[in-house]
Amino acid sequence: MTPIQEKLTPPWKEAWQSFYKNKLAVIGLGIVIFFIVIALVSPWIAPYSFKDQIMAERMQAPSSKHWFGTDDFGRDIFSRVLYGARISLWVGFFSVLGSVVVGTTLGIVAGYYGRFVDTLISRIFDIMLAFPSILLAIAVVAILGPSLQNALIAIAVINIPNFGRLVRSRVLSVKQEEYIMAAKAVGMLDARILLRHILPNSISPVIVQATLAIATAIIEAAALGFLGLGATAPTPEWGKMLADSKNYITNAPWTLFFPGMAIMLTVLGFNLMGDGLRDVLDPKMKQ
Amino acid sequence: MLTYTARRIFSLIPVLLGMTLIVFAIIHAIPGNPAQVILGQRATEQAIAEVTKQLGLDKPWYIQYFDYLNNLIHGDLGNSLRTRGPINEEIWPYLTATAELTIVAMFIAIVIGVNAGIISAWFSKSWFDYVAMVLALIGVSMPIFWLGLMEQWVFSIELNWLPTTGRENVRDPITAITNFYLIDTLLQGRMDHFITAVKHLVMPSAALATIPMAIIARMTRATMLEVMKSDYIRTARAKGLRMFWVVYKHSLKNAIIPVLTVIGLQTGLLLGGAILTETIFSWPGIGRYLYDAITFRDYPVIQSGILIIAAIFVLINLIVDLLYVLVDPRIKYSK
Amino acid sequence: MSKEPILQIKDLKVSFQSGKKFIPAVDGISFDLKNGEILGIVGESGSGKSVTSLATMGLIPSPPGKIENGEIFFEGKDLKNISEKEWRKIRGNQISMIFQEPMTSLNPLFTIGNQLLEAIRLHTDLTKAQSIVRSIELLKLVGIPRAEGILKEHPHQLSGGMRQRVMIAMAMACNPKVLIADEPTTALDVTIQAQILALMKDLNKKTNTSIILITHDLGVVAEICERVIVMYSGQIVEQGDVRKILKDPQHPYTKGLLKSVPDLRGKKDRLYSIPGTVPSPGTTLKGCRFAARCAEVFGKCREESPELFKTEKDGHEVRCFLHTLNERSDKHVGVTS
Amino acid sequence: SNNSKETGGKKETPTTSSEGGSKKDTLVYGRGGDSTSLDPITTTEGEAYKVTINIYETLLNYGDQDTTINPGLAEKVDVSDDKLKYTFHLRKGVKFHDGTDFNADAVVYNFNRWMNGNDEQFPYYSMFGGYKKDEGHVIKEVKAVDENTVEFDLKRPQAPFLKNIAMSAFGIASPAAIEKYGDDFRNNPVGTGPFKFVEWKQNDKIVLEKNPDYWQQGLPKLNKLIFRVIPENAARLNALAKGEIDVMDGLNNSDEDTVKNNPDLQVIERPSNNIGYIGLNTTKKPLDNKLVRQAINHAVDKKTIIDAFYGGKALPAKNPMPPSIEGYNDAIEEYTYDLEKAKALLKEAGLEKGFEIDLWAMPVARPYMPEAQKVAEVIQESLSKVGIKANIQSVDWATYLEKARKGEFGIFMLGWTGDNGDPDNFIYTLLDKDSIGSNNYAQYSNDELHNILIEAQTETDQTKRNDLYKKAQEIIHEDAPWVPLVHSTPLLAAAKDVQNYLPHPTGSESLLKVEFK
Amino acid sequence: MSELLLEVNGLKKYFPITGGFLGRKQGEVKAVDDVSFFVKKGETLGIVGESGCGKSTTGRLLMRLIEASDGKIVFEDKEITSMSKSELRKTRRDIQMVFQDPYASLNPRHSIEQILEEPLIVHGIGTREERRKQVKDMLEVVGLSSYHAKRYPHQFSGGQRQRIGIAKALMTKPKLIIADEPVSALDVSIQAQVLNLMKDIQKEFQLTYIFIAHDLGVVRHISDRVGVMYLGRLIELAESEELYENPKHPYTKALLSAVPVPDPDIKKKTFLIEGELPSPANPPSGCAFHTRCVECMNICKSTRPEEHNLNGHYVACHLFNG
Ligand SMILES: Nc1ncnc2c1ncn2[C@@H]1O[C@H](COP(=O)(O)OP(=O)(O)OP(=O)(O)O)[C@@H](O)[C@H]1O
Ligand SMILES: Nc1ncnc2c1ncn2[C@@H]1O[C@H](COP(=O)(O)OP(=O)(O)OP(=O)(O)O)[C@@H](O)[C@H]1O
Ligand SMILES: [Mg+2]
Ligand SMILES: [Mg+2]
Repeated sequence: MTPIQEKLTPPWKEAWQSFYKNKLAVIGLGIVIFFIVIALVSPWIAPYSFKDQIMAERMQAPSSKHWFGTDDFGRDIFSRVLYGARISLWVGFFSVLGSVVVGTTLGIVAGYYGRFVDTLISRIFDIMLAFPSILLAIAVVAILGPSLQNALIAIAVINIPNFGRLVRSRVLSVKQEEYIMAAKAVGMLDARILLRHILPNSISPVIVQATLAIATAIIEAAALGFLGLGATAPTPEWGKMLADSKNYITNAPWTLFFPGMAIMLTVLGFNLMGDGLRDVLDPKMKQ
Repeated sequence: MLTYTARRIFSLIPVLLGMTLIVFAIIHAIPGNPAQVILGQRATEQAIAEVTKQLGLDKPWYIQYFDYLNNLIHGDLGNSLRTRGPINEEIWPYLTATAELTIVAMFIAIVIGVNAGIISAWFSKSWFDYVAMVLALIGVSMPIFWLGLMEQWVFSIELNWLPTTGRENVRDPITAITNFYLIDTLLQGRMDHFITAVKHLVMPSAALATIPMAIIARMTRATMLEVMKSDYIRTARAKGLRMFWVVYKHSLKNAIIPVLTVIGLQTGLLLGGAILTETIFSWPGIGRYLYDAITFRDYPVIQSGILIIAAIFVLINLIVDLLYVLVDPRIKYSK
Repeated sequence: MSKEPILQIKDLKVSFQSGKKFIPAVDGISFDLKNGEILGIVGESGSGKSVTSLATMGLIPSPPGKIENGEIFFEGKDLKNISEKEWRKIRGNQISMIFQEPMTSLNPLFTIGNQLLEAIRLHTDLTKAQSIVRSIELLKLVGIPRAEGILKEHPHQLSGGMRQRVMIAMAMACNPKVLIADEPTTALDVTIQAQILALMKDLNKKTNTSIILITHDLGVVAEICERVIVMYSGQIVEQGDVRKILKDPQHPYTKGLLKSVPDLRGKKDRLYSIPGTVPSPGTTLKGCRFAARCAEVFGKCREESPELFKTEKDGHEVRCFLHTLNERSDKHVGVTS
Repeated sequence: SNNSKETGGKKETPTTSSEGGSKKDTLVYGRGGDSTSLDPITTTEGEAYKVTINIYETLLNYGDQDTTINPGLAEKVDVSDDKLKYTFHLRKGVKFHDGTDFNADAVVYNFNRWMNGNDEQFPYYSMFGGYKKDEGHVIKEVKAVDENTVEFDLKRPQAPFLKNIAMSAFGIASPAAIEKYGDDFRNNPVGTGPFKFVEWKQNDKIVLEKNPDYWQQGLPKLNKLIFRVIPENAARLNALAKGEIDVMDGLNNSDEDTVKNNPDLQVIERPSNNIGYIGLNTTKKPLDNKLVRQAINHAVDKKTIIDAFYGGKALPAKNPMPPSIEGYNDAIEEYTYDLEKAKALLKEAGLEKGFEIDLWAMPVARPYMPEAQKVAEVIQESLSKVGIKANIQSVDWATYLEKARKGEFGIFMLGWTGDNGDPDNFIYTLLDKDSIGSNNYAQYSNDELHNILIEAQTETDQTKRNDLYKKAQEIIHEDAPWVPLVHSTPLLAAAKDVQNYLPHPTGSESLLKVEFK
Repeated sequence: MSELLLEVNGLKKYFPITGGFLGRKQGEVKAVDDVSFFVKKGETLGIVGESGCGKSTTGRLLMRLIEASDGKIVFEDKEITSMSKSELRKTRRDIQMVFQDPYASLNPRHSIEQILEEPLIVHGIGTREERRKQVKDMLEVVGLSSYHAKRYPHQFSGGQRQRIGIAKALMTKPKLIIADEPVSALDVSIQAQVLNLMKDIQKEFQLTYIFIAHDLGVVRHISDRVGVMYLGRLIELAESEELYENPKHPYTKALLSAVPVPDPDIKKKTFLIEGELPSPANPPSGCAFHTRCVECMNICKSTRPEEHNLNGHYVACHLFNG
């Protein structure tokens, strides 16, 4: 055994190396970072305000002055798309965070304690999943009233069972692992086993799923926006921008094209990244 | 198998019951009084109070719920508040219209998705694999309402290849028998109508098929790759079996189980997700019907519509589960 | 005992892609399989036993695998450049293979009958009815009672031993000339293993099928093999008659291996253990691959890679410099434990 | 023959019935929503009347493009001096589609049916002050004098009585069919009109065909009439451009140029009979201060709104009813768009720092407010310039109306399309204190106004009435419970070969005379 | 030396087979069926048997990782089977386990240091520095270096992982170690290293082993006494020398004769037993082995044989009746 020769590679670094090998995933990460940066700096880089109406400049086709053209209020679409990144990422991230927190908690409880609690929680998940998600979201928004925040809540709600089930099944399978048996054999308390062993080993598919769910959440938010159940004016939410412009498809297609592309690219970025993460983090694929 | 099916159907009852309760709770939590909608902008306060009473909406919700359940048990979904028609009858054309759209979309998604997935896995890392998978990723990243609009713009307006909306040429209408126009037109031996029906189906079903197709392709590829690594595939090859049969017989049958799950889930999602497609393409389907019912506070319709969709969804997944048993003898449910 | 080689492997080198590099898993091995003999291949996990057998079947997964070099002759015919179609005629027909894992080597979704019939009808012109008769015959041959019933069953309804028998029946379906058995009994219990080994020996006698038996259990080798090849890190380190190798091993690795087996017959106080572990594939080492773990290592071992030296005794070969020294001296260094 | 451009490329077989050769005689009308009922009295919905006006006829008709009173099923009306007795002389020889005769009994049957109903069944009956059991009900009795004469006895004079009679909702249905179908009559309409009902596929299409026995010779011109539902405006326009439909309503103002530039299409303007307004809840702080309401009136830039979202077509409003209605007070001086004045008024009200408030925008498109959300954005922007921070809010339509009715809104957008062309239908309905809890969403209450309006209701001398209404408009202008925004001109589009399409201000018109070139 | 450390009496574990409507119990798997034995301080008791015969279940029952259906386990005069949870946790300090699969029994997300330190933390032993030192020491004991401490399980080979598994079991200085097939997954050359290590530390730490394996050679090598299990029952138990040289039970005889020996000269007495292991869910009546036994008598089919003690050589077979 030659001690010097073997390098120490911490797992995260290894993970990064194998993620880095996946070109598409890196592209995805690039896209995501790109949009995050845009979201952060949009107030400084946007050439115009996202809400100032200049009626004299309505519906102008893309030009050097307005790269993506202007909308029916004479607002610069490029600037609005930039600001829109904030909204979409914000909704995507926080709605998923909400579902992850609630879903994971329920999933762990169901998976670890089993029996009655499990049956109850699983049934609720079953029922929720049996509803078409967009209808459920519409219903939630209908109850709470349409606003960006409520759309976010609705999206979070409809995604809870996905995470719940995932975590539950992970917990159930991790529970069977020999190292959990080993942990019990050491005389560990349940709580410790749960927190130190089961949770960390159940979480990586959740991270993967969460990345992919952000993608879906962005689309869902846009869909709600499109149905008029999301962001309120003058918030430059991409889906709402589409909804506001859908009548201009023949005479001002740019008002639709760019927000649509922005949604697609962002979502694509998260999907690519999620795919890459899955390869790296999902232990099923490892070894 | 039979007992298993019976048992599964039996065990659906609590789910469906739970669903009715939740639907009930949700729609009663939604603010807005159907009486207001019925009476419209011209409503007076007394009129609204009166209508509310006539509709039985002033009773406590649990009484309403039991009334509803009671009717449900007798196979009666109630009457629409808006049209007064019995929902049992009213919902059928919507349901079949959506069913036709969904089935065609799902058919496209499965045929193309599964095969693309198989070929990608078979020739993994080939250019086909890369192209197909990047396309699939773009597919899942596509907001379908946007896709639908863009489709219309390109194929209907610019190229003038396909009709924009609807199910038929209203000037030369199709006579409904089953309300599945593809079937009806063939039954009537009207090839011209059949072609019209197909042309109307192309864009909405393509829009609707995009996401499930992409998901199925990805799933098929992933499970095929996994399966093709397995020992029994090696055994099959060691027998001297042609790769084609190795792939389409031995691998596919094994890979299809997770794909079936996805197909089941996606079909259910399509049913509900048709709202957007149906809006854009003016497809007289259940999604649109429900959406209108929600804006109209047509409680019985919302309730029954969601319940039916959910029941179909649950049923599809039951069928999927039963298919598992057919495909995989290891799943011994009847144990 | 002069039998003609039915299968000849010459200087086979197989690599697997890992990142940008190709890492050799089998690095230049050559051996003959004589007609009607049972040849054992032993070696530790990862030494390249399975890869060798897969290469013989033309089944190296590519990518990531690649046959970089070497020839395989079957009945004098070079298999290197034959088409996939010709390969299919050989696989399952002339050369058959059974695998280590009886639990996973049968397709779980098809009945035993289906899978067996498939094997038979691929290479023969038998009708379905005839194939069924043949399958039952085969199942009886491998000692399965109530063969008719089994045909309709699915793999999961059979125990491991039964499945392995089915695998053997399948492999024997077209009376292959060569049967490659890759650890056919590792997953089985000893009592079942004994049954399967007896069966294989029996088949070999009855049908004169040549068998390559891959295993890591020297006991199994002793039981049924005539000749044995010992592999280490993708190379053959010793090959020859089973008696010679088990009784008087020449290579320090073989010696160590033999000594580290806990013996049923008498209690040793301490087992001999070969220090260290097998070098992970791809580590480029100068000199002998076993040098780092060898108890008898000397200077040259770390500088040069030894050839496979033929000793004069009946085709026995050793890859060790000691051997060239030992030829003339009694300087044999004992292995200390 | 360009009668079918539907499925691009290949022409489909001509759809005309075999005799007429190639002349087009099927008209497809594309619209955004479906009817909810084809029994017009059971609904208040415009989409229903678009269809029923072709199936049923009323005793009296409006003019082709105005709300003057013309003969309908009744050839003549006699009015007693005390305005309490109306005698209708019915047209002879008219038959319902089911073959039964139209006569005085049928009229009596229909009116009795409605009068004895309730809100749920027949929501429009409020036009006559409620139902028979109600105190405010104006009709004492309807009786058949003879086969072709019907007499209406009123409890008290009602000025717009005849205008009400002409409303689509009061189309005369076949009593036999009502008896036959019972509750299902709404799906099986039978009237005397130019078109007969054929088929209704909900949310998809309603098919009507020519009534061959129609009493007016040579009419209708069309053989078949199909109403198709295409929810998205853009999709509907596409369908029109491709010839899938022949007429569409709900044309976006922004698409007007597209249509005009298309040689195959034409734009048709519907005469304005509506008001779109911003309501200012007079009971909510700080809107309870008249100065604040006036300030807001000065702060809204109607021209920009009209240019941007009404295609420049709408009329800026200064009164709560459109100028086409008798009694319109044109002397009123409108609150000009003047930010300085607005600021000054706010200052006077002690609110120079401005304030924050919710601005409720309608979630649906209405003829008077096709793009409410966008208009709200413009208003939001305008208000911000005088320091009022408006947050745009929205809920679904049902809740919106409910909240508005209950006075939960501060600033909100709404509007009204006239039912019968009478000023009462605007001013009393929308702004009288009696209407608080129903349509007086601004919760505006002014006793002086109330007295004037009540007087006008029973006053049957038209000039006197007009004066009363002019006075009323002055009071309203001063109190400014609204920002009257626009009187819009809803747009329709049609294929170039559609002729004689005369849109009616009430929003629904009979296609009796429409034909293809 | 002959002090009793552990005594097991009538131990049973029946797993219910659930299924059917509402998951009713439909039968049971008699994984361990009336097993009794004792373990003396400092010795190694080997348990062999074919797969599925209940070896692991027995091991787990001893630590009460699963609850016994019946029977008594006494460890140092304390009855494990009736302990409270907290007592049990304390006792687990003294009984540790080494698992078969070195890949699965270490949490892949924890570094070796964390893995080894954890038992100490759990039992509140030492300060952080002390614990870290102990980890380093223990790594040396099992033949690894302290620089390995920061690594993660997947960065080790199978043999090294099994050493870590052993180190982990040793951290709390237990008295008894239950090793469930600790070398089955390893290559022979590595297996020898681990077996030697286990022998060495047994001396060093005065450990008692219960060593479960299916490899008769390995068991013989390490055990003082050996028990043979068949279908949940302990059918023979004796001093290792005695058992291997003079097996009494027909099953043991068959088992021993089936093991291939790497010596081509040994002429095998062909003593193949026919058939496969019956299912524990549906064990044969009487003597569980009677279906495969060459010396089967009528009584074997009906009556379960008693355990006979022939001078410390226990055998459960009717051949030794009377
Ligand atoms: N598909 C593959 N991809 C990459 N590397 C492979 C593949 N198959 C085998 N190898 C590598 O080739 C080497 C030899 O593997 P092989 O399977 O021949 O070993 P073996 O001697 O059969 O071992 P075992 O006793 O564990 O079966 C190993 O290092 C393995 O990592
Ligand atoms: N949790 C469980 N639920 C139901 N049955 C079980 C459970 N655990 C074990 N069994 C059954 O109990 C029997 C004994 O299992 P055990 O794991 O003890 O066998 P073993 O001797 O350790 O086998 P191996 O050598 O394969 O590890 C088996 O038939 C097994 O299927
Ligand atoms: Mg191998
Ligand atoms: Mg075990």
